Amino acid sequence: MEVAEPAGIYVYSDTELDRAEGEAIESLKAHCQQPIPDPDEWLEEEVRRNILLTSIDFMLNWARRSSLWPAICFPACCAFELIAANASRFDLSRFGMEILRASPRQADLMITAGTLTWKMAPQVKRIYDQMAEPKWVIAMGACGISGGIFRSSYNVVPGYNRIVPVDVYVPGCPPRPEALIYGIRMLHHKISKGRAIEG
Amino acid sequence: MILALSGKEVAAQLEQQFPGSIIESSENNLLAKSESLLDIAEYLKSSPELDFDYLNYITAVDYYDYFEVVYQFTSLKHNHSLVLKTRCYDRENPTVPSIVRLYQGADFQEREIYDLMGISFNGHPNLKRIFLWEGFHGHPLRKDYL
Amino acid sequence: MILNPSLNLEHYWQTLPPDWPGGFWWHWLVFTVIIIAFVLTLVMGYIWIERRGMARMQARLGPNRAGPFGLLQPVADAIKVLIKEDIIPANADKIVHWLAPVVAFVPVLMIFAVVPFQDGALLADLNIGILYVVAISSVSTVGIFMAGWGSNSKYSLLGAMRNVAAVVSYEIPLMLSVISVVLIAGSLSMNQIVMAQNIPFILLQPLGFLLFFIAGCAEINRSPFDLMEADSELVAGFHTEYSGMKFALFYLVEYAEALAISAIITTLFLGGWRGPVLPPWLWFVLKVIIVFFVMVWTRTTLPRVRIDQLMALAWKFLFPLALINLIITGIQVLAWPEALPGVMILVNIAIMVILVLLWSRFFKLGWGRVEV
Amino acid sequence: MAIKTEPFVLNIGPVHPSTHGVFRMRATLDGEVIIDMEPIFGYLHRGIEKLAEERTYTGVIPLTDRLDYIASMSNNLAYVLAVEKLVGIPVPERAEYLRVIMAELQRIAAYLIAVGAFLNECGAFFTPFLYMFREREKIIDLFEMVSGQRLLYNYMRVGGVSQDIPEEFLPALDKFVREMPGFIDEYDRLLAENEILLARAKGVGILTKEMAINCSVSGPVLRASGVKWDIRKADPYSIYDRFEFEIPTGEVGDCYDRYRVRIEEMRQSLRIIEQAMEQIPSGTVKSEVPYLIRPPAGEAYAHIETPKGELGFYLVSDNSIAPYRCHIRAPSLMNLTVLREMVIGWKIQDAIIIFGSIDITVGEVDR
Repeated sequence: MEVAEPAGIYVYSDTELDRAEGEAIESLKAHCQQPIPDPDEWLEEEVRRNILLTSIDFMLNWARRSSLWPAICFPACCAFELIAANASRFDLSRFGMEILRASPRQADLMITAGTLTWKMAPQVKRIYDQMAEPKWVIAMGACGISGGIFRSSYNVVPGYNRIVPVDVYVPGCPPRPEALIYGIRMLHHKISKGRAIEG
Repeated sequence: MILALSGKEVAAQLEQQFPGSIIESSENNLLAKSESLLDIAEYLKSSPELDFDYLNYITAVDYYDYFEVVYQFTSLKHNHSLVLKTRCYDRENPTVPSIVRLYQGADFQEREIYDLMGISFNGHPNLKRIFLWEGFHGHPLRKDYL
Repeated sequence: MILNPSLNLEHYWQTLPPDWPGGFWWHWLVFTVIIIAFVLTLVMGYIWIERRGMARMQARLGPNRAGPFGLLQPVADAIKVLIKEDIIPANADKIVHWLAPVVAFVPVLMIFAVVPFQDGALLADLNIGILYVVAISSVSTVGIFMAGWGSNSKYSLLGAMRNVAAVVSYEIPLMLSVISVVLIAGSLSMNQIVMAQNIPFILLQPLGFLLFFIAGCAEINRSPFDLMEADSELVAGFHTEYSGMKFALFYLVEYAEALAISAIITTLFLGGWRGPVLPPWLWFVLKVIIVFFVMVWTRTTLPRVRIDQLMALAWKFLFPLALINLIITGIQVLAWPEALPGVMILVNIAIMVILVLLWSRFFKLGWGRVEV
Repeated sequence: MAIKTEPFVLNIGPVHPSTHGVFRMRATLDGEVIIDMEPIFGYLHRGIEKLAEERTYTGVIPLTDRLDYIASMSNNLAYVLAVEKLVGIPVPERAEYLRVIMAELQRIAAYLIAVGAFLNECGAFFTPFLYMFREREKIIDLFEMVSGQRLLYNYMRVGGVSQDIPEEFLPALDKFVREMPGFIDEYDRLLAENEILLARAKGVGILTKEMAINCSVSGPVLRASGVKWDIRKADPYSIYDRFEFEIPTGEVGDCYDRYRVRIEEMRQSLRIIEQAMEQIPSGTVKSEVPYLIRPPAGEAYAHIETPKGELGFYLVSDNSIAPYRCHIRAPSLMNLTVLREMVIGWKIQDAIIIFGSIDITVGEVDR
């Protein structure tokens, strides 16, 4: 049997872009060996606020927590529990979360559903950097918290908190949608304690 | 049921066609010289009574002394299969001829073996890392990978 | 005028045409406020209807935590988006990037200047009302293209390109089907068109309504023609790089355009504010909401067409049908100016059915690779 | 004046709404038309093959769950079949039936996602997807009954399954099997004859028979190209030779055929489940297997038909408690070989739905 040799089939693009990507990964890997501390200072803070500021804060926080739009960052298995949470039975849209913004610039919340590899890490960091303030991160699943079952692998980042600061950890492999919703409720509590105006 | 062809029978055929190309053969598989791999694959694919048109998988195993590259072919028409193996003893720069020109399905698998096992495939049009990035040190599936 | 405080406003009021009620400035002020309030309120209502309606159609509940029945959900969204960080990409063309949402938003708001909320209740009863609408509504495309170009992102640029292509093609069937309405009404003024609708024009112009609805949906990029922000392909289309308040403006534009198109459809085809029992403005709002609901319905049901099929639809289906519709309407208006409406309705509906069936038999959208 | 144009490179992914995870296509575009495309993956390369080498034979089963995470029952099955082939462990009759039921349920669940995602990528704004997810939840409930997990079941064991089904499982399954054909018809009606869907999917991304075979494509993609090749029939593993079912094939090999084949295979899977439910015997579900399996030195390859195609495990044993080498023949990876040739010359929108119709899971591509 003669193998037809289609023209142009085996022409691939140059490796320059790949090399640049590799360098980015290596430099990120060198910089992100320690976990980033969780942004939890608000827990200790007790501040005196007057009534006006409190009610403004209340309104802003209410708005923020009522319309958390998740960014799309679903590397692996947990994504399907996240989609299940979004689907009819668990229905995240009750909390106004059904708008999955594909563009990170319009999203508020990154739900990191799945294992993070070093090759993926620069992109996740980039998504996080592209999101507009205020922004939050939920680390979903064992892989997102610590690398989980794949922690000992050569290409797996042991937890998203090496790359981005994480607000809420939802354990499980994968967490059930109920667990995810509980995590989101916890994030709501956290948001409602935030202060928009220093005082 | 897919009939697993006896390596010995096929080896006899191949020995006629390409003398000295088969190192050893058993009931399950046959071991070919890596230099004559391309010829054998071409014969397996074009011979009407064998007609191996479907490549199941390619994989490589690290046995410390040598690398073994394993091919399994199936004939969708005759419903039989064959396991073909070849070895390369060079640990520094192991090379095996590429069969991409015959079986395009080998494209990503050969790249995968190149990436994870460090065996380069002669004649592959686009042999570069597939899963790991350019500049990754070492080949993880080798047994001596740290 | 404003700069000169000593100017005698009374003098101006007297020189105004007599059909401006209550004097020029008061009229201007009141209706500007009304229009802005109307657009903002109804856009929020639209967002709520779309999210709740879509959720119901997809066997979900939809937002129900913010306020009763989730009614405050759009308010929460609005507040949140407005106080979010506003990012301008480093490589963006800053001025164009900054100006784009404004250029896109203002024309949409300006459309409502000629939309009558009830008899005579409109900002400017232009005698070329509908022409003004068609002219001004195309301007927001410039804003969208500026957004695509200024963002310096490939997805944005592709989205903007698609939008321009769609709008340029769909203007023609849109305009042609409007002309048929104008022929019957005998006026370009929106208010006069409403006054002429003793029976809604949707019955006299069923084909015209269909063409206008499809072309209008395509023009404002509602699904199945939402190519410019196609979620599954172009991430977020032309506003991929926008965040915060500017994104809010684009979000507003999207729904305000839908509102504008449904207001125009209401005015041209559904009898505008006319209706029994209820007050006229309520009729208007009700009809607008019904039209929008149909748009939500199509969005949840239909897949998206491809860009060349979008063009094919405009030039192979809508354009010839609109021409034929125009000719038939012209003949009808000329030959039987006093014809019984009942007969006209039946004849026109029959013509529509025959034409649509014939055309869908002659032309397919095209399977496989179709180049236009 | 001639307008000067030049092609430009567009990165689709790795994070993109319709790349089924983290997959990247580096496309060179001429306007909207793709003139060159290079698939780039590895963004989810977790080194499962390496991790398997440091675990016991039973310990690898949870890893296989996470390969094709929307069809983990099938992955489990392929792996345990490979180990059983290596060691020569018999499987009790009841366990065989349970395995078949689970695998076929899993096939339906995975096809629901595949078809739903495909329609979603055509632009049908989540509606078919959410309806199909509704039915998938019912299957997941059944799985939860037997394994206690919703996604990664870890249910199959070497020499059987981990536990017997609870009492309420068979009535629930019976109810599901009776209801499901109606739902499949409903989904089919939802969009099957829709003019826009036909225009988008018919004749788009044609994969010829020769090309499909040469590129080692398997599963629904291969069958949609007109090759009647299903490992359940061609090389019956487990007890598939006892059931009657058809192999649906397509004619042209376009996206629409792949969609039809998947819908049709869901019906066939229901038929298999019905037959298995009638025939299932009572008895034990796990044969006596030592905790630490120590197979004789040798090698084995077992392959099954998963929703994605031919999933095979090539195991090499050196008579220790851990596999010496565990190679996974991932159907998603093989099916991607054809992607490049299929999308060149098409528009971006087509590329997205061609990609969607191949239906990959990145966890399996990258492993």
